Amino acid sequence: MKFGIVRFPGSCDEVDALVAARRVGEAELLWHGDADLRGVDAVIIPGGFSYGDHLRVGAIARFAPVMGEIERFAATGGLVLGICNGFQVLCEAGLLSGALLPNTSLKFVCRQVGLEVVNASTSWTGACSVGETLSIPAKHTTGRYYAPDPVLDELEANGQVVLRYRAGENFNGSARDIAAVSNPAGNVVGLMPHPEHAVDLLTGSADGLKLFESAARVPA
Amino acid sequence: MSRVRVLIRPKAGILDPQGQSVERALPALGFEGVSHVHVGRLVELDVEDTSQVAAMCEQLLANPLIEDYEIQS
Amino acid sequence: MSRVRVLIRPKAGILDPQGQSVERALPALGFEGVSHVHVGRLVELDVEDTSQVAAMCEQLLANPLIEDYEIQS
Amino acid sequence: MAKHRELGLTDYEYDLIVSKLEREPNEVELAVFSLMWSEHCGYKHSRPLLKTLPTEGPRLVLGPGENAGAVSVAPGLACAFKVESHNHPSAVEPFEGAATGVGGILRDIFAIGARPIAILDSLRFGEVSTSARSRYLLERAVAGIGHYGNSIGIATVGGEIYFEGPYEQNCLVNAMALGLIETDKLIRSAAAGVGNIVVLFGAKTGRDGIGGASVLASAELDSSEDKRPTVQIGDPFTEKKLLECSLELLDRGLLVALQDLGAAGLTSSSAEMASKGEVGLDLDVRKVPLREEGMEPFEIMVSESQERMLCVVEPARVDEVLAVCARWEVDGTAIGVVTDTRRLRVFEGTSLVGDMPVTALVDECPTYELSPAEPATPLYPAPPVVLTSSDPGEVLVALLGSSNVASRKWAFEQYDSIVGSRTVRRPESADAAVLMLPSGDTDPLTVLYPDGSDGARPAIAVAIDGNGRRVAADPYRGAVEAVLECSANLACVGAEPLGLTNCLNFGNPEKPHIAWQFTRAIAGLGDACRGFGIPVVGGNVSLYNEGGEGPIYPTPVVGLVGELPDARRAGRLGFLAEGDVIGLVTA
Ligand SMILES: Nc1ncnc2c1ncn2[C@@H]1O[C@H](COP(=O)(O)OP(=O)(O)O)[C@@H](O)[C@H]1O
Repeated sequence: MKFGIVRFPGSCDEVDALVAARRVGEAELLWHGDADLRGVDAVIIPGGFSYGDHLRVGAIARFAPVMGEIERFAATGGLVLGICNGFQVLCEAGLLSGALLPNTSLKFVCRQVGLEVVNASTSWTGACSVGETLSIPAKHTTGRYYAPDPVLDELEANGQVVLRYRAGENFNGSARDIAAVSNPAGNVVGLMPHPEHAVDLLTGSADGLKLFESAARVPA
Repeated sequence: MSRVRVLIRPKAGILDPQGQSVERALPALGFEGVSHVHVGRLVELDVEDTSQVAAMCEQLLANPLIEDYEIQS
Repeated sequence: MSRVRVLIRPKAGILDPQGQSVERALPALGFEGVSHVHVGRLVELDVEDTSQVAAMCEQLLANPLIEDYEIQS
Repeated sequence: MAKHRELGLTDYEYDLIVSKLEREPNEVELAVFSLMWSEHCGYKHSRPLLKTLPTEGPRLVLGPGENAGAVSVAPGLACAFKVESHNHPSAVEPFEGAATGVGGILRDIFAIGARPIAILDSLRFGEVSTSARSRYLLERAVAGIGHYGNSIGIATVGGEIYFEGPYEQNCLVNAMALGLIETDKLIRSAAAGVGNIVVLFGAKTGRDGIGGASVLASAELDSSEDKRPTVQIGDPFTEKKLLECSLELLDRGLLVALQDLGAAGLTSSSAEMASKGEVGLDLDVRKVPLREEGMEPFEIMVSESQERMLCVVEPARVDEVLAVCARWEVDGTAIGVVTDTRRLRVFEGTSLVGDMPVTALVDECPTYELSPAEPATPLYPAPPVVLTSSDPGEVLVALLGSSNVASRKWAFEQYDSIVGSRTVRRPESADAAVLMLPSGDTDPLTVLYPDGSDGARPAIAVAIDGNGRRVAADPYRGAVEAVLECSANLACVGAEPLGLTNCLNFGNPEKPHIAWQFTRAIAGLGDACRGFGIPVVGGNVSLYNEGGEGPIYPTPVVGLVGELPDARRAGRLGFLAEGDVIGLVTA
């Protein structure tokens, strides 16, 4: 399994994602300006502040040349994970439903949160079990997941809600405590918390590794 | 060249904590009788072809799922 | 009650990185001939006494050190 | 008033400039001299005292004099670090002032080629429970630090905040940064190689922070409002690109020298590069990319626009350098050339608009003897007594709720403390932050320990401390205590100190009692460092911190970097598991 991690101007967590992915497979960085996925089996759009979050989070990054390739790759079932800013980019690009709005506190918050696994059959959660709690840090200013109610109903009905904040852990005010959603096929997942920062007990938790292991299990 | 302004605001019905925070702060400063505060974005630009601005809004400047926009030229 | 809009933008000469980013992004989307892009804030509010709005801007809505504002009512 | 006085130069200094130039300085030269001979750049009142600090140590890699100092933390690997103040800008515009303070200290770290890995902050405000202004400054300064550090993707791993009356008018915002570099890749700032090209890269230049020098444009100032100097605005996005671009340029071996543009912008960066390299520089201000039209040459020379770097490049490599800049969407422009004249010459196109000997600018800035005198009566009013109850329960609750004891979670939760995946001890989990060192098995600066690896995980620990109230009570002992407390913080995680940086925040040193505080505190700092065998690798001085009601508490802030052999054994706060034995260690 080879992971490709996209580097935009302003990405911050791409090296962390690279290093995390290398625990379960091969990984390399992909350049935003190259319309080329270099034959990787899974793409990660990392956290950070692509284009400085200017105008609106994820708004400018979605037009990068690499994004066109990622859209095609996702449409043919390719594995795509958007973490934090990557989630915002995937929503802006229309690969996932909904949008991310400013936290109700309007502040950046960096905190370890407990997440409930709601769907363990997506490409990125296959190594988890439903109901299990993952302890993963979240850190963002714009992480309040929003979609109109009918869309939320549909996401829930289709099993596209992948992770939820545990009771009391939804600090950003996300609708229905949603922390992660997928596309209908389950190959594209976006989440606000940072699994790449939870791959080593020494730095707090290794629960995030399960997302990378899940992808590594998917037959190429 | 024409100077164009795009006013972007959160769609009605979507929680606007920024607006709420301004609304809460005003009475503390002695400003009473203020309500329905909303905070959005202003984009000003010089364009050669004003007919393009709506497309710019749809594609980049606003996110139609969460925002309404208005063009002033 | 009157509906008032406050348009807030970076003062001339003050760095406006957001405006720069948007200006760079537009040609890549096929929109040519756009310049002098600035990104600011829009505040909309209902007020009983519009004569207070300038003071609200000075004290809370804008940062007069780095921003200009304009009141539309 | 004579222009030189408005620029902060005394008549004596002005005459000295005339004698060094052998003529009256023109507008550009006066602006350049006034900055280079300012307290901030020239260390007029502190240089002789700073020389008394110990700078030798077995692990020292780079001592004071470069953009940041460095100590060796592993074979072939150095940790660069420095603390700097941004007090006055933060008092004017706390968000941007604090943000640009972080931006500035990060540039110091990557200017020597190190990849920044962590930020700490040391903040002082008036009493927040009673002062709305202090609450505003606190909120905005913390937001500004978070904004910059979070956006650029460097972990803010620690810091400290105190609230005391004397900081009401003059808050302190000190920021410290650390970076890692392979020792053999350190780059100096000395310009070298006559004929080599000077390239400016990063953000465009505007009228930011022109401050005092704006009197030179005062004729126009009255007529046209937009000539007014503007507040510096930080753009972490540009700095992130600048950081990656700088490190890529260094990695490809394309640079002869590198220097960041801090306070005094192009003026001090070019003069210092020339001074260190014992060469001259010719700069053409017309080539500098501008954000605003119609800037005067002196404005371009003194602008404090953020997110800019200056480098020296061999002529044959210039195209490659500009290509790397372009890839990172950073403006890069050749603006000058290294000469053998030992003069800083400023051109506007082909006309020479300034011509100054480099040694006069940098080395011959006059220094002043302080006249310290211990005050006969206390300088500061006794802090108000707020606890009168004799009920221990009430006292405890009141203490826990007081601003100086209350949890700092509100602040540090606004900082990304984990980016980089090396933070073993986050804020509030220990007395010092603990950061894993790279394992060396992949990218040498990347932390990757294979799962289940049993080996020790070498790490560094870092803390920042200062207690103005105690230094006010006894400057010598207070400064010693700052070093002791910081060392104790490192000891609590199991780390041994390797090197120290400091920021000396004091009032007006021309006043005898401030001079006394300053002299005594530096003596204490030096003695404590000698006692521990810790070298001072660098630092910063911020003087004239006074409000209407008098000087701030004398506030030397100390930052220590130490090493611990195994991060798995790093100490922590709090009792971890039921049944663990609790011990008390006393001397
Ligand atoms: N308090 C101090 N202790 C030790 N060295 C200091 C102190 N203050 C300044 N220095 C050193 O003096 C040199 C010049 O400082 P400064 O002008 O702040 O650097 P920069 O040019 O990066 O702004 C630096 O190498 C700095 O480390």
